[in-house]
Amino acid sequence: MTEQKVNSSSTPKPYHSELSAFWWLKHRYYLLYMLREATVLPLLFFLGCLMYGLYSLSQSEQHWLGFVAFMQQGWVIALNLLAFVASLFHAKTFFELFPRVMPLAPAALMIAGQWLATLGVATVLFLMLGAG
Amino acid sequence: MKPVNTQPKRSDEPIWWALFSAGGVCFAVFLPGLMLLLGVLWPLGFLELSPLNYASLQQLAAFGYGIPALALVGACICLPLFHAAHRIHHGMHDLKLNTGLAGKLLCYGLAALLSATALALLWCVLKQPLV
Amino acid sequence: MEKTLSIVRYNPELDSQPHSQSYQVPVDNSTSVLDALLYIQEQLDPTLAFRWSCRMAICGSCSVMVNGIPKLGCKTFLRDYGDEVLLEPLAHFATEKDLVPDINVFLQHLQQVKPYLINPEQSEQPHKQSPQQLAKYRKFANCINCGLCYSACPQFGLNPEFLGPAALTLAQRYNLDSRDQGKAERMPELNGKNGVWGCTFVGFCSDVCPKHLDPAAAVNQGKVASATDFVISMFKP
Amino acid sequence: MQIIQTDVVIIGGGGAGLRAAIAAAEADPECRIALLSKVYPMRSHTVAAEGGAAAVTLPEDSLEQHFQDTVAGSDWLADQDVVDYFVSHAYQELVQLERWGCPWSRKADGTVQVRRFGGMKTERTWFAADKTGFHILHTLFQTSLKYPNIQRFDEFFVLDLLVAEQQVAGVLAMQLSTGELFHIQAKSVVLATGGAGRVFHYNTNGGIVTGDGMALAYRHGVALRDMEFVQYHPTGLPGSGILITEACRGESGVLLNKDGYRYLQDYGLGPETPLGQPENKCMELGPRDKLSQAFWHEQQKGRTGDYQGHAVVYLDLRHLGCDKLNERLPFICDLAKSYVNVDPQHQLIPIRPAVHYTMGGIQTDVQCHTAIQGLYAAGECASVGLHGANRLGSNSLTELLVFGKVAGMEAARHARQSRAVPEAALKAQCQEQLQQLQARFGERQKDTVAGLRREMTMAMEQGCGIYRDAAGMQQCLDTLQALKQRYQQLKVGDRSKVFNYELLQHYELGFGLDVAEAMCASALARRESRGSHQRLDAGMNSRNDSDYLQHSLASYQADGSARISYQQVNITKSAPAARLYGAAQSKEA
Ligand SMILES: Cc1cc2nc3c(=O)[nH]c(=O)nc-3n(C[C@H](O)[C@H](O)[C@H](O)COP(=O)(O)OP(=O)(O)OC[C@H]3O[C@@H](n4cnc5c(N)ncnc54)[C@H](O)[C@@H]3O)c2cc1C
Ligand code: SF4
Ligand code: F3S
Ligand code: FES
Repeated sequence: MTEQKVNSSSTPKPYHSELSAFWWLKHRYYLLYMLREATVLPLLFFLGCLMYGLYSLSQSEQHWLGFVAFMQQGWVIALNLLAFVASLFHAKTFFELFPRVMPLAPAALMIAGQWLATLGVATVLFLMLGAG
Repeated sequence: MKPVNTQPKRSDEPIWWALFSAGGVCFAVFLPGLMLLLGVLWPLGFLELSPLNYASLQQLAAFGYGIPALALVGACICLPLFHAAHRIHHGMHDLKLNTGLAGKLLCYGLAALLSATALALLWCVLKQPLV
Repeated sequence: MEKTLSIVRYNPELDSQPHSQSYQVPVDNSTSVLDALLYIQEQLDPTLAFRWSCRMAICGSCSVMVNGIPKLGCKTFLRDYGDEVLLEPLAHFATEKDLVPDINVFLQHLQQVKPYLINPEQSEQPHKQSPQQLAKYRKFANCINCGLCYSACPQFGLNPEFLGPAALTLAQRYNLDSRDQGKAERMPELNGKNGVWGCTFVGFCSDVCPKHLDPAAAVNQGKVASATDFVISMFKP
Repeated sequence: MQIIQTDVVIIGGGGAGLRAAIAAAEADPECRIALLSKVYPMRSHTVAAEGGAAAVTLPEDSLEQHFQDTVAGSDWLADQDVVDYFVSHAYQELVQLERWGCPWSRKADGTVQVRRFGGMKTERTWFAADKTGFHILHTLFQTSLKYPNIQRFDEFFVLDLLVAEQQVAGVLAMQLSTGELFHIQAKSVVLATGGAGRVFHYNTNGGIVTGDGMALAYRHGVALRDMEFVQYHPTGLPGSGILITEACRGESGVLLNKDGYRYLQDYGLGPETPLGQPENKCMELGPRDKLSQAFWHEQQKGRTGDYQGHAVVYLDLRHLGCDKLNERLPFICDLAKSYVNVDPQHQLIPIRPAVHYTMGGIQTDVQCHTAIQGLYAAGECASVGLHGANRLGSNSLTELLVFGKVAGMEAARHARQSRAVPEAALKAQCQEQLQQLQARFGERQKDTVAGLRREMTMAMEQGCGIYRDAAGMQQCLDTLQALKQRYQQLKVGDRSKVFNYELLQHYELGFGLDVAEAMCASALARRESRGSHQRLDAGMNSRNDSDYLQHSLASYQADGSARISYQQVNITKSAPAARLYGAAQSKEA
């Protein structure tokens, strides 16, 4: 059937308001969301460090020592500490989302399991690098 | 109500989302430990990281750790790069920076480029003659 | 006790911009936002426009922003707020008048996902469906179409063509129903950039949903389905 | 004024309206259907129904028994041919809904589960947790989206039916978002506008349940039938009237007075059944009228408790336990927590009777035809003759489906066969409505819409409550007539065209006053007690079959008042007998 047009009369106009680019400042929940998204910024810094390390490794011991010195600077440590904290925040949000996207087991169980994995990886790294 | 007729175009997002998700897992599972150790404890000298001197790293590379090293770079650098690219791409949309296709190309392109670089560097490390 | 309700008003015939107006209303510990609005309409100002009907949190009409958060007026109690409360029309929708949003876009999106059982089989008898099969989608079938999640979702605010949490949840509800065979017909809508891929898992939609049906989960389960569909399509000629 | 041409107009997007629209759309894919509703369809009050929908399902059950329960429940005022049609089509309709996707609750083997309900001898009530109406309405609404020949007009308020030469020709409606008038021409019109519970003060109904459709038909000369029968639901929340479903008692909830005593055993519903083992048609599973009346007696005896100034008794669900409450009655738990701050798992829910359902309505035959050609009615606004003097819980959701379908098919059939009334004949009517609309605006005086409405609802509560007497009803009638006078002077101050709710409520109040008067006048004329109509006057406190085994008909007179006449009840196989519940019925059986 051809739809009959219902002409909306022209006078009254609904009021549209545009979302401002700063909508995420309006509410704590949105701010946390933006923070979650922003965890990738310190992550990028850390990834840069890793690549720098890789690069110096491919060059010479000289370079490597340069890299070590770079990593020992206060601001670099501070940023990497931030990256670490961000990774934990990211992990928390990510682990909590996962069971909702793939409800394979009770959520609490899945969340605990994932934290265990993170802890496990850290421990292995620690044993490999720290205790060796 | 208007009848809906247009069949929307299939989005290529599944590719990026898959990379993003994989990267997110790595970011959450591998990176916290790595960041803590390499980024904080080691530079502060809290740990005696014996394998982390130039010689032993070279050693490791030489003795057939090629595949694990590849996996490590993939999990700790490449996938997280795509994870970050994805979030930045969407973050720009969230901030109403309408960068369109260019922004998308830039984000994922850069992630791809950097990933390739990381892999190339690894290749150089592995190919390096022992000193 | 009295509280002050500050209400954002807009009359398209007179105003070019919304403005707010304050009213004093008597409250006790069972006064809902809707009760207060009805008091204003009956006693103070009959021109105030807002929607309501069931006053028992099931018809989904009475959605408003209470201190910036989308809420059902009839299930939000003034006892939980301070002496001044701000009421605004639902965010991310156009405002027709006062607290009345234009939700046609929402209905359009619902319709777009083909929200009905698709199954060509004819029979005089009911399908069989085990309680487990029912449990798979039952939660997602509880949507009252209140639109709160659309007001909570910035992605809908940024892009009104994003199908949005409730519509995508409804699609998921039918896709998960053991009696349904229409998934293939529904997927194209979900696969587009305004389908499941418009969501960045802000997750506030689930927080405000008065029926706790976790639309964010449904939408993101839809992403898994869409990604699967993507892979399958690559193997199809 | 915009003119729209269509074949079938359906007024009402509730269960009955949607079912009718789908039936018409399926009956004739060429048929253009306009579905009008003053709220978005899924806001219709069908959404609030909790308990379930009845149809004979179990092998040990029979159509005969459903028939008997319904007829006895109606106190023999149901038309038995109608009941016959109803019980034999009920199952098929619930299955149809299942095949459209309704998430009915299931047994472990995957078959549909049925629960007990008041006044039903056997478990035959289908349910979807405790949100049956919600799921039915949304299933129907969503299914209706499939049909391209259904065009929706959401938030259109019908002001009048257009009738020429005893034939319906369309409707006049106002688009709420623009205030614009629409003349919608059609060959058939289906009224599915729901009940009129809001003419009473304490009720379980939504704000939109104002009796509009009944008044529309009534003013055009269609009789309103059995209007004196208004059902009080025994378990509403004090104050708001929000419903606590009968399914609570079906799941073995019990009623206690302030002394913790199961008082129903004192009112012919006993003996007391053991906790957790409810018996059909006994104690808490007696019919609604008896339960509400028992409350009234308890109140007279001073055995009711107090909740914020309201007399209450208590519903005890504590023995059901957490799991069962969550599975079967989650919505109830939520409502109790939100609106009276009670956790049913550990506390008693205060409850009191509240007006729930209008048994009477627009007179139709078993095919939903009214006295006007092309005009049909279905659902709570109609009196097809199913409920008589008292409706059994869970019969009306099924009624929406069974008779909604009939009305839709009949309307489509009629539209195919008949020709449109020439437009010229309707011009005058439209003009008159337009003038009436203009006349409503003016300076606000002392009276307000809300004020008059309150006086009306309180008068009805006092004069036409659970128990009635001549003096009370007469006073109520006088009040209503005085209110109608004042209504004539009542002006709408807001001239806004967009969502002018003051104007809308002005119309609704006018409709409500007419319906209330029909109710009161019918009640006053019925000098006996039957079903939900219970009189205290000497000589009228029992059933009187020799004079009143008849439907009442209220007809609109030129001066606006109601004239009462009577119509025979169609009795085919069940002769009037005593209505027995509790131990008495078991002996009988
Ligand atoms: C709280 C509650 C619980 C109930 N539980 C049960 C139960 O468990 N089992 C059972 O069998 N029954 C139950 N009932 C009864 C049953 O739900 C109702 O009788 C039934 O839903 C009425 O449906 P309807 O389609 O006739 O009307 P409604 O659903 O009320 O719809 C009326 C429609 O008409 C429209 N309308 C009205 N006036 C106008 C106008 N002037 N212009 C345009 N449109 C108009 C409205 O917008 C609406 O769409 C319950 C009732 C209540 C109140
Ligand atoms: S998903 Fe929840 S918030 Fe969104 S419309 Fe449905 S009930 Fe409302
Ligand atoms: S808030 Fe919006 S972005 Fe996704 S998770 Fe909910 S739909
Ligand atoms: S009035 Fe129905 S949900 Fe609030």
